Amino acid sequence: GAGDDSDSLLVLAAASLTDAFDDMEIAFEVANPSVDVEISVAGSSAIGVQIEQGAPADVVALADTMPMDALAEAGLVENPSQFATNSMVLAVPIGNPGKVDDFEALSDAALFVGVCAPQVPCGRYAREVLDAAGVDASIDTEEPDVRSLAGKIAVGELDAGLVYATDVRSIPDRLVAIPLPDGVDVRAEYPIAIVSDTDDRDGARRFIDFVRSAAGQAILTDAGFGGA
Amino acid sequence: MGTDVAVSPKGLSAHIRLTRAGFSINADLEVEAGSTAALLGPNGAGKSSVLGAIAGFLELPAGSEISVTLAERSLEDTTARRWTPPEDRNIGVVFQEHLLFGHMTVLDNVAFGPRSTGSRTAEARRQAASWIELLGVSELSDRQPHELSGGQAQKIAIARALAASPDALLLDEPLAALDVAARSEVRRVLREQLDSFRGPRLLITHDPSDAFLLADTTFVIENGRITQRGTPDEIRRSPATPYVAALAGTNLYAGLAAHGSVLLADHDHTFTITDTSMTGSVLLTVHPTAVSLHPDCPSGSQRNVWNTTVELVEPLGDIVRITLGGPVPMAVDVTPAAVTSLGLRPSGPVWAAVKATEISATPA
Amino acid sequence: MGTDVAVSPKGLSAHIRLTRAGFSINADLEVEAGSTAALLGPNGAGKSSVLGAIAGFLELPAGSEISVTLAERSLEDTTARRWTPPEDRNIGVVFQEHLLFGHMTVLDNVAFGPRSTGSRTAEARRQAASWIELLGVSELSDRQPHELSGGQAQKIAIARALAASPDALLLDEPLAALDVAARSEVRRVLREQLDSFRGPRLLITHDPSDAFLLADTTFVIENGRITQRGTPDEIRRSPATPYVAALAGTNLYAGLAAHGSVLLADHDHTFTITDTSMTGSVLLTVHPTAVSLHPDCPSGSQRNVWNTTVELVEPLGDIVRITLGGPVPMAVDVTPAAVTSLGLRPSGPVWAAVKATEISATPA
Amino acid sequence: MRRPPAILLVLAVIGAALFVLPLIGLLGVTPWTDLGSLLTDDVVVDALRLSLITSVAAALCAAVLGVPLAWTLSRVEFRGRSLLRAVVTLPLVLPPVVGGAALLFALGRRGAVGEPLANATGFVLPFSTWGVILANTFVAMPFLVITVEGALSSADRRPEAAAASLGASPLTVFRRVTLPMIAPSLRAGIVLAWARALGEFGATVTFAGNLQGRTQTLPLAVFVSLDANRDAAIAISLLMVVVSVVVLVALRGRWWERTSP
Amino acid sequence: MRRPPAILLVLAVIGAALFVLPLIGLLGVTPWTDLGSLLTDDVVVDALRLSLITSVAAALCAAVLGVPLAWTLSRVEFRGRSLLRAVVTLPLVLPPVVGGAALLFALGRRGAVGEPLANATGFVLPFSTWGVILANTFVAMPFLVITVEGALSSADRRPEAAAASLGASPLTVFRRVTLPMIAPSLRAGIVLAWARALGEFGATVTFAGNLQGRTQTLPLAVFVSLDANRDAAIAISLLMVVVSVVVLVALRGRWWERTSP
Ligand SMILES: Nc1ncnc2c1ncn2[C@@H]1O[C@H](COP(=O)(O)OP(=O)(O)OP(=O)(O)O)[C@@H](O)[C@H]1O
Ligand SMILES: Nc1ncnc2c1ncn2[C@@H]1O[C@H](COP(=O)(O)OP(=O)(O)OP(=O)(O)O)[C@@H](O)[C@H]1O
Ligand SMILES: [Mg+2]
Ligand SMILES: [Mg+2]
Repeated sequence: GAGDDSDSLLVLAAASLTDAFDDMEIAFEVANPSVDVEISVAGSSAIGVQIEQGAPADVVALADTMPMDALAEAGLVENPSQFATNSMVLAVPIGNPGKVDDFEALSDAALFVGVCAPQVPCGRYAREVLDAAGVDASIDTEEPDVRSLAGKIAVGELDAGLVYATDVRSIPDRLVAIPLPDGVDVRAEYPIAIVSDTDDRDGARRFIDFVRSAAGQAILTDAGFGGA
Repeated sequence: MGTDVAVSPKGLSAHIRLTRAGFSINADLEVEAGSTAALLGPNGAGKSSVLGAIAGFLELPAGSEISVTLAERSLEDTTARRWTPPEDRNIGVVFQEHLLFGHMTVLDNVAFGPRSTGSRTAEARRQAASWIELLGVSELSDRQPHELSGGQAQKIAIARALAASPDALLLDEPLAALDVAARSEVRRVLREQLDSFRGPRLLITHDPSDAFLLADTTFVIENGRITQRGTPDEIRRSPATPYVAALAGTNLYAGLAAHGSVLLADHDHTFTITDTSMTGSVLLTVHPTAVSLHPDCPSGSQRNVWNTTVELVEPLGDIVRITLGGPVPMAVDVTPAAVTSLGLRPSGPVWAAVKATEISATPA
Repeated sequence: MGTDVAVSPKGLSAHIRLTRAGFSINADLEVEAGSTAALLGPNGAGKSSVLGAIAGFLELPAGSEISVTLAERSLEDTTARRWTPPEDRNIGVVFQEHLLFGHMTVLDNVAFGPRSTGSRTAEARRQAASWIELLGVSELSDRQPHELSGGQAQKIAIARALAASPDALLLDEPLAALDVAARSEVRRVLREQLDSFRGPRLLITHDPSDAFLLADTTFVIENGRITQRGTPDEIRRSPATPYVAALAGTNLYAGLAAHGSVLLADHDHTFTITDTSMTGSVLLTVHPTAVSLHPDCPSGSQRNVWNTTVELVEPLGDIVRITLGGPVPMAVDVTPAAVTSLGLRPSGPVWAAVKATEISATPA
Repeated sequence: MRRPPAILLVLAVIGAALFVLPLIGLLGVTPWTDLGSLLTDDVVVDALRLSLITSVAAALCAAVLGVPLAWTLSRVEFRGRSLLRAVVTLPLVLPPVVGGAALLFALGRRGAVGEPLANATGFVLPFSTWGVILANTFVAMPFLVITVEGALSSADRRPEAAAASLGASPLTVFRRVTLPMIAPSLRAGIVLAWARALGEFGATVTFAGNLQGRTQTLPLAVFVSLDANRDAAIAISLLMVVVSVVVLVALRGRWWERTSP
Repeated sequence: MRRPPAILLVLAVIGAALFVLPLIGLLGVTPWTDLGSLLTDDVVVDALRLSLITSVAAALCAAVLGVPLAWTLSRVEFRGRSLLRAVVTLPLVLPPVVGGAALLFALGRRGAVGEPLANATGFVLPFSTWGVILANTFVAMPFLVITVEGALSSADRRPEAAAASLGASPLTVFRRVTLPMIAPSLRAGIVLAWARALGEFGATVTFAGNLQGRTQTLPLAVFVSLDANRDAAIAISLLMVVVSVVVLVALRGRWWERTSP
């Protein structure tokens, strides 16, 4: 458990899981009244440092397999497994002020187009999407995280951008997804793992099982994630 | 009280009524162009406040009534809601605490006025250098103010005010920080400058020699009120308050006269005077040389004799000034020989005597 | 030069050698316990610096040599690398700019010393109140320092220093900011306090009357050097430098004597003296009353006659002091009648004459 | 009665606009109708309580440690003084996330100091309210140190000399003369440190995590709401603005106006 | 020759440890062997150049606009003065991301002022270097305003009166007397603003985005590297620390030490 409170289960979750894991917490606690789940969300990189520096956490859920593999290699987490996927979409603000009808429009220099930075997963995937579609996009910003990218599209600062399906789902009144061209299908994989140092291995196990259970998957699907 | 001074068109006239923090000032001043007025008063009498009101620095408390006119231009008139900012009054000020600009050299301090009124830097510096030379401190030109002694700083402050070629000059105790040698030297410079300066000059001081030596008119201010005005001579000859009398080197007492006796107002003592017809409030003047001192009770013609103690023995040039304690504080001048023969020393007992004819009485 | 003063075991002795920013100080002072020494000198002579060195405030430049001993305790000795911090020197200081603590009332300012040395607040306040009363300004107790006039502030600064019951007292021009009335009053209080104070007292001043009235010994400092030491009388009677002579109200000139003629060192003039045997460096003293002034070249027995201009006319009590300009600056005392009859005015021409017998010459 | 120079006023208005326009922008997108329900959510109430506690605690810690540090930097001569002075500005320059990571490297459970500390006492800073206070102190203290050091260095030293001559020990001089003399700057420094601590996000989330009721302060609550519940995020931001403006305006005259003549 | 009071030194050492320990922690995880290659990457070189340009530009903008604003707040009496004074601290309190969002609401392409501006002139602040400078100025200016206003409010007003009596207009008084008098605080304020602008991350990324060579400053480069290339992130953080320490130490004696006696 976290700190001195041994009944609670501390879950470190990537920021894009905020809403899904809020619901997850409630559902799990209903199912396991004796366990108090605490969710601490932060950027993937912050979670990585926290785990390395011995954060008193029990479960880690990230938005990318690479950092999780690194943690596993270092022996800091055990048995990472995929629990959700997310797909890339082309998002435009509601009303589509930039008149982006298809993927080719992304190469229009007059449009404001954003993607994630190549160093972060959604940027990696965005590049895969663009390569697959064969578009030489005129990029105005490479946002360090997908939330800030989705936010900029939502307020209309950007005319279009490549974000996750879950981002569009979480602000349906502001974002519209434009279908990707055929044959372009890039999926992000979300891994979850037990922290090696956990003092509640059983609780951690149970939480992960819950996430991967039908009930957990339903919550994730509801938030726009693809199944494991 | 005092003579009314008509002010010439080019002069300065100020009417100031204000109360702040329980201290109220009620003073009217007029200074003719080309003449120097001294504002003489004890510490805390309100001299600096009057200067602040004239120069436009004072934060005016509500209910103040100020009007200031200089060279026929009304600079301020609270009833007409007129107010001129300090920089447009063209009144030069030398401050009690010099207030040189710490981040400029002495030369640039003095050049500040000319530069502010439009001269170019080189020209302003040239003017400044000549003012500094006039005050005989050219070697200080390149120093920073914090490298000056108190007296040096004050000289530079005077040069700075003069260099701005103001219409009127206000000086707040400009000589207070100077040593005796520098003081008479700066006093000479000041007088030359004041004399060649065509506007009105107001000199604030608590030192009567400054007032008497440099001023054409003197205003005495006590506790926020002008208590006497006149030429230095008039003030010296007929002091109107004990403070002025002390300044003029004489003794003054207020009292109630009846049948040739005067019961002093502030002291538990009665003097005998010659004029038996006088009745009511009177002012008595006793010149310090008119009093004789004796080791024992003198048996002479003197009508006023009393026993007292010596408070202070001060050699003043060729005479020695003795200050007597109760019942009547009095300054007495004697010769150094008398001090020795009478064994006068602070706290020692002594008899004092003065003839009734030596006490001059005027109706108050 | 001057007499050597042996210092009693309880006294203060200070040896100061330092150079900063081109100005060097080289001064030895000794003050006996129970006596007051005055350190008298013109602006910028180094008086405040000497005080700073004794009190332990001065940032010492490299190469300084300081030793300070008080009541047989060596407070500082640069050769022995000994240094006592100011708070452990137990030296009371009254500063030239009063330096009251702006955030405390007057009462708490004065109570600061007793509190710092261990008294409890109530007791410290009680002591402070009695000191303030002694200086006659009880009504100021609850004010903030910025509500005081310059003179009031200085009185409180004196009370504050005395209330800390120091072993020695240093006063840096404590009367400079006071008006004439307050000055003689505070001077009296000071004298009482100085007299009842058992430790050594050092009074810094540029006002000779303070030095002569309050001090037992006087050190004259000019340009960082002690130029004369002695009792006020000795100094007045035989001034060793022109500065001291001017203070003592007389005229002093250095020169080279040969065959009854003295060529002045600092002025382009020669005086005739009676002693024809004197040769080499001499000091000449000319008393201001020994000089006579004339509208035209006087044809009399005087051996020294020269044409000059009037620089300054200053009434001093019953006489008038005339300051003459080049070739020999000289102070001359005349009667007011003479001023009128000779038409003496600044910048006016005049002839001066002095008999050879009236010029006293001593080997320098 | 004074006419302020026009050029200064024009520049001042532009400068003020830079602060006022974003505030107006924020007010323009504020969900006024839902404000009540958004702000009474217990996430917000917990975060507000925690934010007030930790920001005040951090401001006090910053004062207790920062004033002596400022005094030492200004009054004690030692080798490396200007290096230390520069290091004090570290939290200003370092992106807060990196600052939080650096704190973890030093004071985390595996940190150079944190590990021996945890082994000896069992006391773990990260993911505790103490950790929030530490992270807040870390980012807020430079403000106080720099403000106070500036005041100390430009203060008139002569009253301190006067106090010493009255027998006051250096500590007494510090307490009774130096501190009151720089009181306005000290107050300004504390207010600055408090405001910075109130808004602190990056170092806190990295060092102390983001746990409702324990380490989730208002800025962290804004962060978790940004995605899905933008209205809540804006409402909380507005709450922070209101809290700080209310505090600063209430302290007006006492903390901001000059107290000495 | 002075012995500083022990209690002050002890507290100062604890305070200093709070800054020194994280720095040591950071140095402990620095990839020393790869440092050269990590820092000569053209992403880093571009970011360094952009950071230096924008932080200096922001510090200058903050001075040009902030000094008149501080002067107005301290010297001109007007309604809402203490409210404005509180609003100036907004960027301190607001989490930078929210600050950036507020800037977007006001000055973004769709912002209240930004949209008309873009329609009229075609000039778009977000996603441009100008936007970075604006965001940096926004977060950095409070430091300058607060520092300078404190100095103005506690400054001796009498030299200003003396200058006015010499015929100097209010603007001349401001330029030639007031500004030089508060020069040490002004310098400190500029340095603070510069350091804050150098470390600025949240508002910049939110308002101006992140594009190498145009809007990607060092902190943004650090942030995007944190995930994939921690060593690079730490190397760049260290570079920022070194840049600011070098600048601050180099300016020592001129900017930090008191200049007037
Ligand atoms: N800022 C202030 N607030 C309230 N009272 C003040 C203030 N400044 C001065 N006073 C009071 O006003 C009175 C007049 O002060 P002012 O400075 O004008 O006297 P002064 O004649 O110049 O004295 P001094 O010769 O000592 O300089 C004094 O009683 C003083 O205590
Ligand atoms: N901080 C300083 N740095 C350099 N020189 C200084 C400094 N302070 C004073 N001086 C110079 O040292 C000399 C002695 O100054 P000091 O203040 O001791 O004189 P003083 O005798 O007290 O003069 P005053 O009667 O004007 O107060 C002067 O020439 C002055 O210009
Ligand atoms: Mg005055
Ligand atoms: Mg001095």
